[in-house]
Amino acid sequence: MEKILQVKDLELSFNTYGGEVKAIRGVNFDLYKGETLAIVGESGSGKSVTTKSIMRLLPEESAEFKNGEILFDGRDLTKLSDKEMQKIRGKDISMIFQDPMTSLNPTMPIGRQITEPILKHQKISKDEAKKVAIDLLRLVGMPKPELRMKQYPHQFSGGQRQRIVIAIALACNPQILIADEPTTALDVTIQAQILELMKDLQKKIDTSIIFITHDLGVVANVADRVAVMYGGKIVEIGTVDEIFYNPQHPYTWGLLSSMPSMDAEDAKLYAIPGTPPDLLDPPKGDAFALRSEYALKIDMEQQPPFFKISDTHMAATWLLHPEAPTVEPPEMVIERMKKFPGSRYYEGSAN
Amino acid sequence: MARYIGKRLIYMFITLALIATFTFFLMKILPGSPIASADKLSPEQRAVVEARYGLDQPLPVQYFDYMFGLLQGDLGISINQFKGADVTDVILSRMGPSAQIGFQGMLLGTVLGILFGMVAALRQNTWVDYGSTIVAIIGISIPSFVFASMLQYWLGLKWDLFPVALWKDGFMSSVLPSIALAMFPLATAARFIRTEMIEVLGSDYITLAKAKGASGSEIAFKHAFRNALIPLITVLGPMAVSILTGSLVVEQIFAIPGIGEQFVKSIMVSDFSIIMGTTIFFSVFLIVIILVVDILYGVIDPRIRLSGGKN
Amino acid sequence: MAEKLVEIKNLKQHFNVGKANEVKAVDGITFDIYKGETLGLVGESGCGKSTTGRSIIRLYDATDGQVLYEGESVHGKKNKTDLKKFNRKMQMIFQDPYASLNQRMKVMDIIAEGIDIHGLAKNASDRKKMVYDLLETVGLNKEHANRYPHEFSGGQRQRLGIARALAVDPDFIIADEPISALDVSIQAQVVNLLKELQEEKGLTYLFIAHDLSMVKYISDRIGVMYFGKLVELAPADELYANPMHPYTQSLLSAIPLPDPNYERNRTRKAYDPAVHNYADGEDVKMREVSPNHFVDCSEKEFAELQDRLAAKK
Amino acid sequence: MTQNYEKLPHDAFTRIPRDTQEAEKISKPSVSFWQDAWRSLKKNKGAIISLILFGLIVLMSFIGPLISPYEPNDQIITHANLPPKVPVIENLGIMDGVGTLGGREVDMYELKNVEQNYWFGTDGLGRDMFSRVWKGTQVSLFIAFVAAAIDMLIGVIYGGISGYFGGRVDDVMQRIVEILTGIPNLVVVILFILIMDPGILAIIIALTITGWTGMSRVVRGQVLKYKNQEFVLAARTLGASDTRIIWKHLMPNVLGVIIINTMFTIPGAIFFEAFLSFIGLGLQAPDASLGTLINDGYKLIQYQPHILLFPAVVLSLIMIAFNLIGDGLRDALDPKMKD
Repeated sequence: MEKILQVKDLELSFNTYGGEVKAIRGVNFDLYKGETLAIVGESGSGKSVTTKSIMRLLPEESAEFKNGEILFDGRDLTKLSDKEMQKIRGKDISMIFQDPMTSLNPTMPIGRQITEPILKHQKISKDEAKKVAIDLLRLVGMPKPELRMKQYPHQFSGGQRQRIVIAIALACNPQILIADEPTTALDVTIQAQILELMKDLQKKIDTSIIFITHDLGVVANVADRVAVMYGGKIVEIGTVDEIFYNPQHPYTWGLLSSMPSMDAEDAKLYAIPGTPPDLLDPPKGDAFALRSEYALKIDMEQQPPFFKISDTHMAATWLLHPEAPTVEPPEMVIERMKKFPGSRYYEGSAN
Repeated sequence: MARYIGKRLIYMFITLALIATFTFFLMKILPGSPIASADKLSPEQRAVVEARYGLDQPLPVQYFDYMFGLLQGDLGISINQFKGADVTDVILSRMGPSAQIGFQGMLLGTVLGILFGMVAALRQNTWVDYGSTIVAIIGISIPSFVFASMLQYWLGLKWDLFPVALWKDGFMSSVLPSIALAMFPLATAARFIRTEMIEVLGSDYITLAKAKGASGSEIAFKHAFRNALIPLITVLGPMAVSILTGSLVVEQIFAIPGIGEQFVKSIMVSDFSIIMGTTIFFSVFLIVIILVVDILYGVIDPRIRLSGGKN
Repeated sequence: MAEKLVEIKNLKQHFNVGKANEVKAVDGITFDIYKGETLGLVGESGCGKSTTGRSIIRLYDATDGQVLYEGESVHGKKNKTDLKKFNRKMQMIFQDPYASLNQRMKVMDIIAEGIDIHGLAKNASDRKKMVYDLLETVGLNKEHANRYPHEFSGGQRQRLGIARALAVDPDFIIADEPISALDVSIQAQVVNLLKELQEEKGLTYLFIAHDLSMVKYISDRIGVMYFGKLVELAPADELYANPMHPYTQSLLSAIPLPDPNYERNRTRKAYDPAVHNYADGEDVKMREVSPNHFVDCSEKEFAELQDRLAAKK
Repeated sequence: MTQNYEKLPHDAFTRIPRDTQEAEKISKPSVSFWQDAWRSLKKNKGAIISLILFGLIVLMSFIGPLISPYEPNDQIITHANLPPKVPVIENLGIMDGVGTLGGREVDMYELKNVEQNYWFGTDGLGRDMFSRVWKGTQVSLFIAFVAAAIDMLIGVIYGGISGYFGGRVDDVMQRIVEILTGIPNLVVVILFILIMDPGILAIIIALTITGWTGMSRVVRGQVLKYKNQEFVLAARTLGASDTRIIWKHLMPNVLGVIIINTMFTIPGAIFFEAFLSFIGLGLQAPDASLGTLINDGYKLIQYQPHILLFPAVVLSLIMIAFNLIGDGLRDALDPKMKD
């Protein structure tokens, strides 16, 4: 498969009054053509910052690339000038944000907000751009698009606004679409509609999607591959089945078993104690060790490297080191592993 | 929207009626007779003079006469200063210079203020920003009469760039008073626009505009400017008040034959009908400005225009 | 099931009554809450579930209807002692971990608020001890008592809110979306704590949320709300296994679960209120379709649902 | 990403127990809201310098008239219109007692045969400007502080009641405010001054008669914002009385905004007092405030600019200082608040 984006050893810090916040501490991943990569993690894990840094949308006064590169189309995005970056944004890479209520300009008709990137990146006339915009609105399922072009954002509901934002993002058929919690602010039924829409559109225009969310249900729904982030690092990355049915990192275990499953009965939820690390002063070793019941001595000293589980699956935990003791994952995780061929708990039929 | 404006107009009339009533009775309870030379007149002469100005009528009659006159735009007759002249005429004859410096001051102040505020917000924490902040603080802090005196002393007296005072050299005479009046609107607008711009620039839709590939100037002018500008309308009211207050002293300092200068003079000579007339004139002016500002806000902001009134 | 603790009878909560912008946030709902159970209340934003909770605890004066606590009416004119009695028996946990704690007060005083109001402590050292105990109950410790809310994380704050409610030793707690604002890994902390407390103290909960999987996990029975009305009320497992109201079906079909295989096969059902096609004057109300399973339906729909049930068997 | 493991000691892989209490620990020192606000205020150089400057001005307004050998109202006609003269500084070529007389620069002190030094010079009646300026500052500050305090008191009570009780009460109270704010306060002030005997009391009453509406609006807004916040609802579900909610929950939260607003009321009052005095409606001679001094000085601007200069500078400094302190407090107490 063709790699469309490569993030290598990315490190990024914010300079704040309190000191240097190490928001991203060495992130590596590739994005393949046409796939959806979900990045999950709790607030402060660095998932949003990672994608904003790809788009270079972080405040330049405070955000600073410390190391690494973001390769797109043979170029390192971290080194491009503002001008060059503007040509990529909205055309090759575009973005959808969390809150549809605030992500549209309240004093500009939505038609102009949609035609803006088209006129910016394509050499076509205003009238043609308007036609494209109307088509886009139709594509995202907006009834009577011609009439609605002249309306202002406050005349639309939350779900409709998110459709408009998606129309804007897709205006120039981008190669990469970054969706930063696009459904978090929506009700479940609207969320379901938006997710379906995104999957439909992806099939039509063959774009790659980076989908950020903290909702594992949404991940299971949209993702081809999943990267789990914690404390400014990716701790586990793999295909959606590998992450959900054969997770290896204790943090992934914790996440998966802290959610009740619809079928399993009253098993007690697994609660990860404590709170995420303060990235102003990140721990020396494994950032999750303090909250993990599987912590090893070495976790306090040294950050774990990535261990390969399959060609597509890697996890950064010392538990995968040959010397490490074998540990028993939480019960709910074992239940999941039983469904995964090749896992040590697999109970699949013998054939 | 129409209902809202109607409601506001009713309020406006209540307020004005209250002001007029209040003013009328205040004038009546003031110590001494409205006729300045009363002491020197014999009782007979006095009665004649009082009859001429309708002062011999019972109070309620005087009051209703006055209120009725007001409805027709009649502000009464000057007693001391311009014996027998119509107050409305006196005020109108003085409008020209006041309107000119007021308008010039307001225009200069808002335009420069918006400019300063914009630049400061776009170049946050640079010397441009600090410079404009200092100008704004000075503009808000230094009273107009101090500032006007300083302008007069240096630009007029010492360097002889503009006429020191009086209303003889057309536009040139209006320069210094306009600058003096402009300071407060300038400072207010600059501070206001700066905070608004910074807030707007941090909003999600600006990030989305960036994500569309919009350049810095497109973001500033196409997206941020309008959104930052709309709320500025809300401080136009206080600015107009400052212009009015300022005109009292600035016209005084530069000896400009405007309404403010006239007002101060009539206070000195206790010409009650002129004081009353000007008071009501000022009130109407401010109340209308505030009303216009509110309506304008609704017209300019699509969120209010299309949903038909706030709340 | 055991005795009724709270009875909600035809509760209505309208805002801006008589004005053009009148909102019927809660429009005539009736249900009971039994002693020791957890009743979940779900629905989408604006359906009136939070308003219901707030009306029950008297934060709003109900427009119409009744709330009975152990048979006694909660609303209406009350003298101070009666009010205080209700205030001790009924407590609330709030949604926003940031707005629900007064930033200007120390944790000690926040938690002790109920103790102070009801004069539950004999003296200062008794008060202190009670606060320390409460902190321990919610998994914090006495060092936290001298701190201010802004120094805590979201999950910790939510536990402080629980401690504050527990301070007056209530029997019934309304939890108004207590986990919505928390990260996944933190939600479990709070939910587990609530469950433990229920076991220890025999508490009764009204658990309001929009996260259906969490509601199912914690609740014994679940009520589904749609635009100010209760449309379905059933035991938790029954509701999930056998949703009857089309809105409930739509809602359940929309929830994504953390299970890729399930997700690949899930099909969403849309809900269109027009499907009911109610005639004018048709009597639409809660009817018990199967034991303990209530559905908001017309006489005709009721018959259909029962036919369908019979067919299944 | 490589799989070649470096050699690690075997015991590095022993499991360690998890310390749950450790995970709940808060390492940062405990800071209250006010401590935090004070800290950020201290970082604001403009505000701190202004605070010090203002302190000095207050100090001088009390000891200034005392350290000057002349009473503020003593007239020594032979010493009229002397320019400022300060020992030591006079050697720099400024404040050296030199003034213009008939187009020539002469040492006025030599000319009039004056032995003493007048630091700020004298006015046309031979009164010592130094003691007059500080005395005037005292009067101006007094008027401003009293007016601001009254504004605050009325505004907080009115706005608080209106916001807290809401409903019908709020409706009626807001209609009244709406009409009051419709009346230009310039007009009210002038009318009030006209009917009362000019003096400190008249000015204070005139300033406060409509001045409190600003504070009441702000307080009402804040009370409305806070009274439906969950922490207040929580207190209500616990059975807290209105008094308790107002004093324990609302006041501490609204206090910041009250302070900020007062900080901006004071310079407004100072300005208005000076303005009234300037148009002749303020204090009557021989009493002096900064406004009357500026008015006197303005008449002589061409010949005796120093009479205008000193009160104008002090007035401007007070205004600037207050605005900067207000800005600093706003940033420290309520970073999100605007206008």
